Amino acid sequence: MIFDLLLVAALLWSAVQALTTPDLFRAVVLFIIFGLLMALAWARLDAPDIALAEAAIGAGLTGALLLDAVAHLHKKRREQSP
Amino acid sequence: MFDPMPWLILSPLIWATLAFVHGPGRGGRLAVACLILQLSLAAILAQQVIAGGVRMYAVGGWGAPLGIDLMADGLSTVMLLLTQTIVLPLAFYARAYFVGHANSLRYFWPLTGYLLAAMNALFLSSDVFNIYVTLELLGLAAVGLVALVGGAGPITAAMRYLLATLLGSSAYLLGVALLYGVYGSVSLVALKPLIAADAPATVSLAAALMLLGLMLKTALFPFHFWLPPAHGGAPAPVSALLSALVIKASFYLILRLWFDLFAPIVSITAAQLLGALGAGAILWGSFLALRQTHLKMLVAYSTVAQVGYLFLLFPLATGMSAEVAESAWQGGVLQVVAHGLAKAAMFAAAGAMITATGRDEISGIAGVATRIPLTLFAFALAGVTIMGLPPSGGFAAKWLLLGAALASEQWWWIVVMVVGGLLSAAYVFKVLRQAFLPVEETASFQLLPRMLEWPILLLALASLVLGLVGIEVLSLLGAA
Amino acid sequence: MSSALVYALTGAALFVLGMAGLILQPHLLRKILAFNIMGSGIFLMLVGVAQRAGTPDPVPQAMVLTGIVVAIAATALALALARQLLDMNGEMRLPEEKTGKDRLDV
Amino acid sequence: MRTLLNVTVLFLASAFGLALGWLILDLPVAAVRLPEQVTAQLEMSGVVHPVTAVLLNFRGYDTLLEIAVLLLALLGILALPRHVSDHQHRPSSANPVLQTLTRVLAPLMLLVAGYVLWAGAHRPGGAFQAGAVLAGAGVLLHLAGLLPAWATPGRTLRAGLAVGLLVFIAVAVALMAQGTLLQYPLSWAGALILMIEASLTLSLGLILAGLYLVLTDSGVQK
Repeated sequence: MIFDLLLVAALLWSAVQALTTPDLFRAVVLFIIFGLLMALAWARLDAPDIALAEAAIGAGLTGALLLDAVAHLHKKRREQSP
Repeated sequence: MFDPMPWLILSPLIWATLAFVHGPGRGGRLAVACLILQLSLAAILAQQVIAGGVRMYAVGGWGAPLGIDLMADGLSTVMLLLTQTIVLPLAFYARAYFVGHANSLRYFWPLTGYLLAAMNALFLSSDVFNIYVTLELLGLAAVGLVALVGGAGPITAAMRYLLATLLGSSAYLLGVALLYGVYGSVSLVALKPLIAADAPATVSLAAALMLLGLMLKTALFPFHFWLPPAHGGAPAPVSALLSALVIKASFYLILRLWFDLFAPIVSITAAQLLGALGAGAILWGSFLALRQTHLKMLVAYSTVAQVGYLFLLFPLATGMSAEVAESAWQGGVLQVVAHGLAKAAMFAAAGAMITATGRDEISGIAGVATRIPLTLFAFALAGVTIMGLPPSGGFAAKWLLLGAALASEQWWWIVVMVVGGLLSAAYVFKVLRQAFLPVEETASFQLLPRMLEWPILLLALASLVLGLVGIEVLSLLGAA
Repeated sequence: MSSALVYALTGAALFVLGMAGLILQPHLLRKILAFNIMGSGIFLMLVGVAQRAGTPDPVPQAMVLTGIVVAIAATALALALARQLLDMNGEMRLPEEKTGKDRLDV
Repeated sequence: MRTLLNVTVLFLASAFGLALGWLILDLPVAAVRLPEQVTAQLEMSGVVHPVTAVLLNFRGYDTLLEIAVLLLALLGILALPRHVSDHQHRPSSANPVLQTLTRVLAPLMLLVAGYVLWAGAHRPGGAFQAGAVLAGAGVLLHLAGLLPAWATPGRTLRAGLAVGLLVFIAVAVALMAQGTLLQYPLSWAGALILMIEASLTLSLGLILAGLYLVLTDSGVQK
């Protein structure tokens, strides 16, 4: 139960941080951490299938797509203001 | 006995996927062939429902609540027939419209196929989670279609539409999660008696979430902000599909939930609130339609207004005598059908006028009356339904709604309907007047292929004839 | 209170956080992040509430797997549109949300 | 104006969250017990793992539509008009160590995907997880500069993207000849589900990788 409460606190903290931190890159990294914590939560909920899918798709692929978008954004910024 | 229900879902899934693999040429021909087939399937299903009442189909043979059931009653059959009837002429129209835009056409067919599969699956589903999946399929297909031709305007509209539709389906899904939590099932058939027996407060919250999400997807005032740019900015065949059918799919679900699943817990206050939002939509949408300078934006705001009439159904049919409720219910469904046919014709006609003149402002369509009289005639016929003049389907629908309002002594809805009718007459005549103005000598004019004109006339005529054969449609509705 | 219910409550909080972020944050990437957090919240609610007695329930678990796939599909489409907007307008925002200097984003 | 909106939304959202939390603390016992029904019918489903049984058999129709959603998203992205840069986009940072590593890892991931797929019948795993592993291999190959981003998929690739959905539909239709849609005969259920899952894995891998490979090079060039 204590582990669950800690995990829940970490989940909420990473979600709030991902939504409010000023730096976009940091926000995406926090979102990936959030995804991995979600995978842990699924494991705690006796849902190993979702844990696998969440880690691979929710954190992994979504994270990769978001990181790529941030990189694209930064590239555009540099082009606009050399 | 042959059962058309699974085929109505499989056919568009199959042709959409094959159209993606094979490319636009063969894909387009396959699509048209399958659409003709689907229209006959829907007709067969209608006959079966009239003869034998509600039909169920247990996918996988398990049956609810373990498996997923398909269900066809009068209402879903009307929606299925309407959908196939509108899409077939629009398919011919789209082939002519996208000539010379190979890349758009390459993806138009698969996206339209999935859109159609989503709608047919939605109308046939009797499982709230399965409906969520069809809603997402529908939303993503619609967004893909809006963004099809690109450009800053449509892409922005598509993005806004996507965010709105995702917020809507998320609210719906949370409602489904709560329902599963309370009752342990997501089947409409299993849930209905359970809700009637005992509904804790959580169920009311679930109902509010699901209805709000669907209202956002139906673009009911004040959630209409995403609709005009999306419907006005999309290519004309897409605008026609979206305005005529896609928003009706989520409205159909609202009807299904309100009068079926949540019937034991809905209140007259909530119904009056929905009616008030509908009245707001009629007045505000018509007013803004009148102020538009671009043809397709005018037609799009007209959709915002016409959606309002649909929601007048709730205060007129909730908690009233059976006779009044019957009349309101018939009027509401007839309005869905009439507006679907008329708005498909109107958007298609607007697209044809824009193609012919090369300009999308209302001021640019001068001379249309002499150059493409057939298209303008179709636009005017559709306008008759939108205004609600006899003998159109729109008249029959609004007459039934007026009758229900009179019988239940809710005169305020009558005022709204009359004012809305006058405003819609004003914006339809604003277009017609401009079309009859003489052409400037310098204006260039493109000749239209026949297939860009005749399907429109067909749709407009259907919306008019509906006023005469409305009884047939309503008898199908009563069969269940 | 079972631990499944703790997760369900967390799900409710995540849904609210995500919804507020989706509506209030003007930057499209943040809206997309918020949508995903909101989705995770719904999934936690679905499974957490269903398993509140402590026994695993494969039905909502399968539904969540479906939901995760739908969410990545929506996310990818949203990112594609956001990137097009960036290339055309130089910004990842909807035009009506361009004002507001007090916003948190780069 | 903006601040007012913020405060209103935050207030409403927290009020809603509190109501939601309070309500779910006080739920009655569910009237329908689906887990028991799943356990009771598990033997008839052709697989041993309950989640796979729900996903591919009891609620297989959901999964069929869900594959369509995923394919549709990729289609929607491909449909956006874009001018892909002429040179094949490869990350410049591809270093030899990463490349060598990838050459070893990619076949390994293929094996893992095969195992996860096969294991899905008995324990956690299945087409989705296996497809995600495949997609991961694809992304890794791209990052190592060994796989170019996609411009427009050719016909073979399109067929590969669609094969999962098409096989699923074909099985569903074939089964209709002797019963209803997606009703597996008991003796064949396991084999048919594995066949669907195998083709799904391929398509899911391609589609998920495609989401990344199309997006990563989708700039509108002026």
